[in-house]
Order: sequence, then C-alpha cells, then structure tokens
Amino acid sequence: MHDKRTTLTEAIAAISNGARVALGGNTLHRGPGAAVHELVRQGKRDLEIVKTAGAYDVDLLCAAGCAAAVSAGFVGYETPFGMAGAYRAAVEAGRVEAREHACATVVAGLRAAIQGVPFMPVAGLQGSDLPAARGFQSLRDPYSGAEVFVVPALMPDVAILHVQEADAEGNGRIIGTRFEDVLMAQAARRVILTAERIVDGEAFVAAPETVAIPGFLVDAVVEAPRGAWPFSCTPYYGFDADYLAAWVAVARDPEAAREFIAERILGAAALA
Amino acid sequence: MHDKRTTLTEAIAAISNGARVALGGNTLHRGPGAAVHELVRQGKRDLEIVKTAGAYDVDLLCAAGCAAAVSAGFVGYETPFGMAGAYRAAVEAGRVEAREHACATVVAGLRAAIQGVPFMPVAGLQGSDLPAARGFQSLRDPYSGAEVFVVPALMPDVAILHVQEADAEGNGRIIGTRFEDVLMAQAARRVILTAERIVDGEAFVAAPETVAIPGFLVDAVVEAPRGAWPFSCTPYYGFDADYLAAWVAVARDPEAAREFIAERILGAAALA
Amino acid sequence: MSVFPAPIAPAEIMAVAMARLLRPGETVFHGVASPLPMIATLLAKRLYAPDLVYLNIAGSIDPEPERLPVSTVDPALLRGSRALVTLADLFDLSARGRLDVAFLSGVQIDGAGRINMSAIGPFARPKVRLPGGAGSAMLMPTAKRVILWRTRHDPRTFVERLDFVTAAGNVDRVVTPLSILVRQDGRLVVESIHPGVSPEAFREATGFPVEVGAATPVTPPPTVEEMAALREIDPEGVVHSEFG
Amino acid sequence: MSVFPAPIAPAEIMAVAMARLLRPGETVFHGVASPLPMIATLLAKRLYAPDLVYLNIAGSIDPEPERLPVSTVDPALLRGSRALVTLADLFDLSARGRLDVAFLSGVQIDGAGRINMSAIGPFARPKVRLPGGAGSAMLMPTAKRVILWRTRHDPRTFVERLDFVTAAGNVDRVVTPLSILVRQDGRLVVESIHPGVSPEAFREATGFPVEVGAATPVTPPPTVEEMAALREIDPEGVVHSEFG
Repeated sequence: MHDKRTTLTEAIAAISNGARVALGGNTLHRGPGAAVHELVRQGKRDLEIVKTAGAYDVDLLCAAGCAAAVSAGFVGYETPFGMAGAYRAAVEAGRVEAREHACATVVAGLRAAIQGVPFMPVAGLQGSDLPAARGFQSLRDPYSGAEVFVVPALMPDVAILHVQEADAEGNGRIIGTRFEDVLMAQAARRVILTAERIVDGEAFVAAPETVAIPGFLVDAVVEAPRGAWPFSCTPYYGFDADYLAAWVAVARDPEAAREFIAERILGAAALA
Repeated sequence: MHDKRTTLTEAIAAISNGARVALGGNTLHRGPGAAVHELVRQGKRDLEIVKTAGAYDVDLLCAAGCAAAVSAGFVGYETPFGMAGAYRAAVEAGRVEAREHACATVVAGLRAAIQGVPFMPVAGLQGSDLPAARGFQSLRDPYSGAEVFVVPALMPDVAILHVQEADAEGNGRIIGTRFEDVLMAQAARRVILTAERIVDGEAFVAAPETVAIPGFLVDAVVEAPRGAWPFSCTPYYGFDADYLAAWVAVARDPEAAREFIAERILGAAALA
Repeated sequence: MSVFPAPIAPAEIMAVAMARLLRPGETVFHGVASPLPMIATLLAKRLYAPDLVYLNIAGSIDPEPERLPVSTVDPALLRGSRALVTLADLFDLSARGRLDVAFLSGVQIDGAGRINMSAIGPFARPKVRLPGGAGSAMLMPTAKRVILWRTRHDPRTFVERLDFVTAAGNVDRVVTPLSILVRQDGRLVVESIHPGVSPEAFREATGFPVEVGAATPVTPPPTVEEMAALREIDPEGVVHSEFG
Repeated sequence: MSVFPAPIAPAEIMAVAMARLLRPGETVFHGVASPLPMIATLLAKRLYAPDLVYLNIAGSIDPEPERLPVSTVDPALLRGSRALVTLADLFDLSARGRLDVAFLSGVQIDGAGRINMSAIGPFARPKVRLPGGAGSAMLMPTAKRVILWRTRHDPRTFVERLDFVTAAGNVDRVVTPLSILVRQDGRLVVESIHPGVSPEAFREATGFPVEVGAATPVTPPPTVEEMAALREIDPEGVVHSEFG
C-alpha cells in the first residue's frame, strides 16, 4: 500500500461544503479536535455532522457556521459543563437542523451503510415520538408478522477519527475504548485519520488484533500530536477543563462565541 | 463475577438434544475439537449445527448421528482432503437436512439475533436459487423502494468456541483471526468456552483490547489443552493432517465411519 | 445496621436509594452524564451484589476506578476492566433482552414514566433545544428494568404532559431528591418520600397528581455502613457533581 | 520478456493467467479452498500491482507468508499482516461496492457464468450433496468483478443447465486448464485457449456452445519472469495441490 501521510490542511481541504462528516470519539473523549479546528479555519459550510454523543465538536461547528445539520443522539458536555450552548442557540434560531437520533439509530444507520443495505431494523423506539419526527418507518417481519422499526442507511462522506498510533498506510491503533470509530471507518466513503504519532507499521505485525482501523479503509493520515485537544486522549492527556469552561461560558452567545473563535482558534490567521 | 470453570463433561451435558449449536473456528482451524468429540461421546441427537464453513466438526457430527440439520455456507475439508464424506452421505440419505446458507446469510442471521431484531437485510443473493430453496423473503425498502433480501434471525441455543486463553470468569483471548466466534458468542443463548489454558484474568487488564469474548457473555469455561485438535490452534499447533486423512478415508462409508468413531473417539468408554 | 447521623446530602440519599434497587446477578448499564448511576452501581457491587455485571458507555466491564471521573465516558472508568465493549454491543445486549437494568434520566418526566430529552416547545423549532435522549428511545422499551433518576424534583420536571416523548418503556423506579416513585399499572406512584420531606412539599413539587399523605412510607435513611462505603468509593465527592 | 520453456503445468499457466487479470490498486479477495487465487494474487502483487490490496478468509491484509499453506484459511496466511479482518468485514466490503475482485469457483458453471456449488440432483434430496457456495451467492452480485477458476474443464463442469443456481452475478473471466473465458453481454465466450489446446478438444470439453476455431487467440504462455516469480513465491509447489 502507499504512503497516505499528508498535512491536516490538505486532508481537510478535500472535504466539500455540504459533506456528511462523521466525527470519532464520544462526548469529551478522543474527538478529532485538531481536525475540527481545521474545518473551522477553512470555513466549511453546510456540513451534516454525524456522531452518537457529541460535545465541543458539534457545539463549535454550530457556532462557526460550519454545520447545517446534526445527526446525533446526544449533544452536551456531560455533568462538568452542562448543555451545548452554541448548538442550542443555532437550533433554536433555525440555523441548524437537529436530526435527533437515538444513539442506537446512529449505530443502525451506520451498520446499514457498512452492510450495503438501504435500511437496518432496530429494536426499541416503541412509544417514542422520534420515529414520527424523523420519518423512521416500520416494516412487518415476513417471518413472524411482528412490526419493527427500520432506519435508513447513514453513509458519511468522510469520517474523521483521532487515534493514538497510525502507520503511514493508515493502519490505526486505538488505546482504550473504540466508541463508534470502527463503524464510522467502515461506513464512510473516505476516512481521515489523525494520530498522536506515526509509527513504523512493522510494530503492528506482532499484534494485529490491537489495530482497530485497517489501513485499506483509510485515505489520509495526519500526524497530530495532541490532536484530540481539547478532548481527552488516553493515556496521554485528559480533556482540557479550563479551556472547555472558557468556551462554554461564551458558547450560548453568538457574538461572544465568534470572538472566542477568532481569538483562540483562527488566531494569527484571522488577524492577517 | 463468579468462577465459571467446569469440566468438559459437565459443560456439554448441559446441551439438550435438538439444540441449535454454533461451532467456532473455520474449516480446519480453531474449531472446538474436544467439545465436538464430547458431543459424540454423550450421544447427542437432533442437533442443528451452525457454522459458516465447517469441516471435520460437521462431518463427524453427521457420521455419529448427532446432527439432524446443518446451517452452513460450506462444508468441506478444503484442498488437502476434499469433500465432507459423512455429511454428503447423511444428506444424500435424508438423515441430515442441508440448510444451505451463503456464509454471509449465516452472518446476517447471527447479526439479527445479536441485535434483537427478527430479520436482517443482506446485499446480494440476486439470481441465486438459495432464497427460494431456503424460504428467504425480500422486503421493499420504505425509503427508496428497492427490494432487498432479509434473512431470519439465527439464534444458537449454545455457542462452543475454542480460544487460546481464558480466565475463570470467561474472558477469552483469541490469537489471530476471530472468524465468526465473536458473533456467535453474542448471538447465542449460552456460551461454552474451551481454552488452551486458563490464565489469571489480571493479565487481561493491561490489554483488554485483545480480549475477544467478554466474560459476561460466557456460561462455562473449560481448560482444554490441545482442545482444538484435530483442528489447528495458532500459534501452538497446526491441523492434524494424518488424523484427518484417516478420517476422510472412511467418512463416506457409514459403517467404516462408525468403527472409526468407536475406536478412535469413544475409545475405552465404548469397550466398557 | 445503624442510621448515619445527619446531615446527609440529597445526592447521597439518592445514590444509596439507587444502589439498593440493584439485585445480585443483574447486568447494569449507564451512559453519558451519569455520575449518580456510576456511584450507585459501584456501591451496590460493594455492598449488595458483588456479582452484578457493571457495564458503561466508557466501554468497561466491572471496572475498579482509582478515582471517580465527573465525565462518565472518561477512560478513568476503564481501569481494571478485562475486556471492552462498545456502545453498539451494549445496545445489542439490551435489544436481545439481556440487559437487566438501564439507568436513564429525563429533563421532563410524565406520570407514565415517559421522558423528554429532546425539546421544550415544537420539536422542529424548539424554544429550548435539549441534549437529546442518547440511547433512551432504544433502551427504555428493551431493557428489563429502567431506573430513572433526576436531581431536580419540581413541577417543570415532573409534568402532566411532555412537550415531546423522547422515550417510553420499562420504567420501574424514579429516584429524585424528594422521593422514590415506582411504576404500577403504567402510572408512577409514590413508594417512599425521603426523610424530612413533607407530603405537601412533595405534592407541590410534582406536576402530575400523586397520592401522598401521612401513611406514605419514608425512605429508610442511609446506614453507617452505606455511607462509609459511599465515601470510600467516592472520597472526592463526585456524587454531588450533578447538583453543581 | 522471454517465454518460459516447456513443460509448464496446467496449474502454472492458470496461476499466471489469473495473476494477469488483476490490476493496480484493486482490492482482491479469496475464500476457502483457494490455492490458485492465493498464488495468483501474491504473484500479481509481486509483478504487476504492488499496491493491490490482498484480503482473504484467513483474515489478513497484504500478508507476506513464509510458506504457502494448502488450506487458504490457514494462520500461515496471517504473517506480516498489520491488521485483521473477519469474514463479515469482507462481505460488508463487497456489499457496499468496495471489493474489486472476488475469486470464486463452481462445481458446475453454465454459459452465463452462473455456478452450482450446492447439489447434483434435487436440492432437497440430492444425488450428490456438494460443499455449498460459501460466500458466492452474496459476493457474485456485489463484487465489481468475479473471476471464476476451475481446475477441471469437462462437459460435466461446463454445462448447458445447472442443477441448482447457487450464485449468479458479475462474472468477468473464467480461467480453466484449457482456456480463459470472458463474459460479454451475459454469455461466456472464449478469450483465448491455452497453448497446445486444439479448438476441437476445447469444444468437446465444454458442455455449452462456444465459438472457437483457428482464429481463436492463444493465451500468451508464462514468461521467464513470471515463472521465476511463481517458483520463488511457491517453492513447494502448492500451486499444483488443486490438481491432486
């Protein structure tokens, strides 16, 4: 296989406005922080963000005007920081569509995409207003006659995942929980991997069981030390509570959020 | 969790006649050989065997009169030994029903069982006589209108899997390819693990990513050194070509196969 | 068992009440933003149900965390786990009827034990967009028992009518700072009110009709043993974080 | 490129012919009982398509086996692989249109390139129960190109009418000891016959009508380079095992 290493700038430049973008990690943990900041820097527009449980990533992309829709089961910062203010503001103002899922229906939609089928049956959902609100249909099981909800395939145009180690060919090793990263890598048309460090892939030969993402699914690999920041990346660093607190304090107010983004994310580039 | 270690005799004794039994491994590799022999020794009857690609396991259970049906995509010894003679003879004589699957429909049926849904859509099968022969239905996708085949859930009563290492609580580590073992462990009502060796589970804490079967899915753990024999168990031993050749030479002839079983499998017990 | 001397914080009485609801041998799950379920499960495992199987969205099985995280997806919850599970595995487990208990919460909860985690006002253009129900729409109908907890007990939380039904299903108990509710014949009724809560205060705090009075049982306060175990598990007081 | 001097075994001409069908950048899969596809893929990767992605039922990706196994599920095929895939992953890959080439075989093959791996005689009570089609019913319609190979070329194999259609789909080429067939407009036609095979012998060996004559191209024989690479990859002659 060939060398897929590139820069974050180039990897993200290949994403079109309007793309459906799946983001790895979960809430405050192992999200692709550096790549999300690059999406903001490049001023992407009209993205549909796919995630089971998002936090700063979804919130920031809403504040920066990058996201037009969010397909997720949960968007919030968990107990330490509460609600996702920018996401709330954007949805309430009608700037972003909340395509609410049960987290399990995100999984089901990704599975349908992975398995090359147009829909995936999913247990549960009975009594919920979600199927009606989201247009999820049900089908009659031809074997038992039982009704079961089916979720349409959810194929991301691109999945952006942050892993602890990758080789130049895109084999990616995840330390700790894999969350929905493997599903996203399989479901997406393209996969961008950011990695704490690029290692010699020969190191994976001794324990291929530990390689979560096979390189042949991956299109671009970017070395990005601290590339999950401000998310956690076990065992190297936890989430940045001070930074997140500063963001959450301004996120609810579009003007303050824009200033924060200009200062702390666009930085020098914005001033130029 | 509690200590789930038991003897092979007791673990297999808990399987009822008529059970749907999924067997781990694939063709000549990492099948639960010792457990299959114990099924024969205990004279189980009317089993439905579930496997993607079976070989000696399916063949022997047909010869010994344990199997009434085989739900598999392929039954054969691969190039070295050719066709599964006992399976052939039993199906041709009407003693065993060949519930032929595409291997992918075994996977789909297991996935439906795992996901608690009555059916699983599956790509392909167009132009094949299998759906008609097996009664696989199709459904119209409510989103696109496309027709897609759906396979009914295939929930094993028990999965019998041979792994390289397990702890007393049933956490199982598989070295090398996992085949359909993980799917079977998730889909089955009960799981029996045989292991080359029982290890202290504390050893798994450092690398839980390498533990394929979580203990909470497992009901019984049996220490069975060389427990895959005559299948291979990497990296410890290859398949036993001499033994398999001897079996294949008699498998096609029911009488000769019975003698082989009496001598080489029932052994002293049969003589008593 | 002797009663622990006051003061006992609302979070502590909730954690102990939630722990007492778990039974030996049960398989128990909690998701994101769930410090109280995390602590309750660890407490139950310590005191009442050592063989309980503790699963969580962080992906661990029966972890032995060195320190308790405030984020319940935190890798700190992986410590001691011998295998890992993904969220998909956990949903599947519930879907096939093998999950005994799921801890869930709701911003609004109605008298049938249904929850709203989606929106205040119209779903498509809400007055308040809420975080979303996470796994609840799938877990509530499939888990054998759902235990709801909510750190706020007021008429805006316990409502006659939800703005949106995010999830409905097998709710067994609801634990709040004021009470334990139990679902009987599809309706939430009072099982007990916590020590010091008057029937009047409880009734005023609850937006749907509930029968409560002098005969209503009082939640047995935490024992010395329970409080000792709780503080040993949670020396830094993460139990209080949901009341921040 | 100079032509390798005779004798060249049928297995060798087949392996080389199959290797030549693979193109740079393709993702290629074979399943159980597939020594020729294994060797052909390794050969193509060595000579024509170093960036080809080689996947197999043993679960490896671009392995560098130290010795070639006769069983193509053998863990010997894992050596050098940096990650593992399961059979389910491979089916999914094909299902979503990302598998370029699947090598498959059939005990019977008809003029449309459909295969029977299930039964001779009635399916429910067969005269000969065959091994089963493994993944073919799912792979043949979903892989972009299917290359069939069969080490026997006789009228019992290449038949007018299958006893049972195990699988049908995107068959591109069929490689046999006598020829390479290509599917055009849904029918198998002769692309070339191997050196030394007469049109008459070919016609007699084929149970469905095929046009073949003096103008039929002859398969270019293996070159010195191809045979050297083949024997380096397969010093023990596993390539011949299907002719055992």
